[in-house]
Amino acid sequence: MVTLTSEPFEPGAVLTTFCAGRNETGAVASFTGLARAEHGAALALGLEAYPGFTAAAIAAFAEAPWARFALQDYVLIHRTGRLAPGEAIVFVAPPAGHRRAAFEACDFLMDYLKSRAPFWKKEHSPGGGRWIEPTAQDRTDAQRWD
Amino acid sequence: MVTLTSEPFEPGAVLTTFCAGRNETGAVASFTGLARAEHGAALALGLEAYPGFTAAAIAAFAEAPWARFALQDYVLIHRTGRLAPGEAIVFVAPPAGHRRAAFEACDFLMDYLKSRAPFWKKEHSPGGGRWIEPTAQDRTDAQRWD
Amino acid sequence: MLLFGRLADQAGWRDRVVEASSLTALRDALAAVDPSLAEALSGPGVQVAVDKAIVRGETFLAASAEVAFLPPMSGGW
Amino acid sequence: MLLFGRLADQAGWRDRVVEASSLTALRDALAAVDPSLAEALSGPGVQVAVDKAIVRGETFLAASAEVAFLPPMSGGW
Repeated sequence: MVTLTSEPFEPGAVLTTFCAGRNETGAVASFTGLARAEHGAALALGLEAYPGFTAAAIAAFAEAPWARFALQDYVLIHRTGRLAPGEAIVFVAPPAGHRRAAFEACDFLMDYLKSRAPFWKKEHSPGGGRWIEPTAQDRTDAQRWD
Repeated sequence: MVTLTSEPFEPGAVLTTFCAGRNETGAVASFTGLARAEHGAALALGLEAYPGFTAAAIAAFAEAPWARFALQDYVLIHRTGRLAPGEAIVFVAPPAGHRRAAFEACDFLMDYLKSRAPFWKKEHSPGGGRWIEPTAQDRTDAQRWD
Repeated sequence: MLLFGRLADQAGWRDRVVEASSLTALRDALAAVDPSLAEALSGPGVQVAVDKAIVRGETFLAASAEVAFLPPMSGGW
Repeated sequence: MLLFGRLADQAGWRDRVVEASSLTALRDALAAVDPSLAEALSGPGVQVAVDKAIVRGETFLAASAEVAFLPPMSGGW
């Protein structure tokens, strides 16, 4: 289940809902990404998505971990719009019968989201705005899984 | 911060508190362990701790990831007593400037908690209670880090 | 047609209706009014989606087609 | 003295006051009343903590010492 939202969301509330009634899950790994202030260098983060395209592309990609890590299901929420430092950008929670699989699935999805998911990211600093493109490290991390 | 509690707790609420006001954290990995029903084979899980000993041993162990993964801090809550299927056993959240470090720290702590932390675990099944001792796989996982 | 990220900033707009029966015709129409934008739309890493599916090379466009120019994707968080 | 896990189940108690000036004296006192328990307390993997610190081998015990017998730890969740 992939959700994009332009409104702030609370990762803890998502985790609570996701864990409710899970009698056979055993393990839920999760990852929360938060916007950083960069000690004043970042005023805000702008995230642009293509409605109807971005969520579908993420969902199509997330099918792979299902098969690869025997996931039962997952939740993935991603913010769009303008985020203040400290606000949640992303929350991903893949449950798995065993913890190593849950961690690997989480790591796998985050590498993709970090480097290849169809967003356009703008950093707003005191000196102005700057569009970000993927770094060499991001591409290397994503290629670990190829 | 290591807490043992004999009362049920809500991992999502712990995550919410832990994320509040984090303007420079960037990444919070977390792991939630839930008691499994094992399709009826497990009625309850009994976890015995040694008050004043168990939490101190866990806290002493968790110092290592601090240095190894440059963690800023962490939260670790572990249930004791008798748990029903679906109840949270453990919640661990190590924040880290970068996600790979956060995942590795989480994995590191979970290996220890799974296999070496001073708890005594009893599985209550329809056939009676049985004390559990660490498996060979648990010891192998923990030794990955030595 | 839709523009995203730095392409939208460069153009000064993100959403506009343009009459064109093919991608080439669309690029030509843009070049006539904003040559530097048309150049940026052909720049390295810029992908084109028609009706939310990535296309490569030339394609004909239906009357109501939604064409989007996508600069290199940055990933999210 | 305190017993945990299967040792407590075997003994039928978890917490008892015993007079003894050393670990050896404590084990001897237990052996006099419950030989199979005393044997289990010396079994493989059983550790001894005095005042919440693991000790190995013989040790003298202060009057208020808390002695705990710890079977192999299972880990938690």
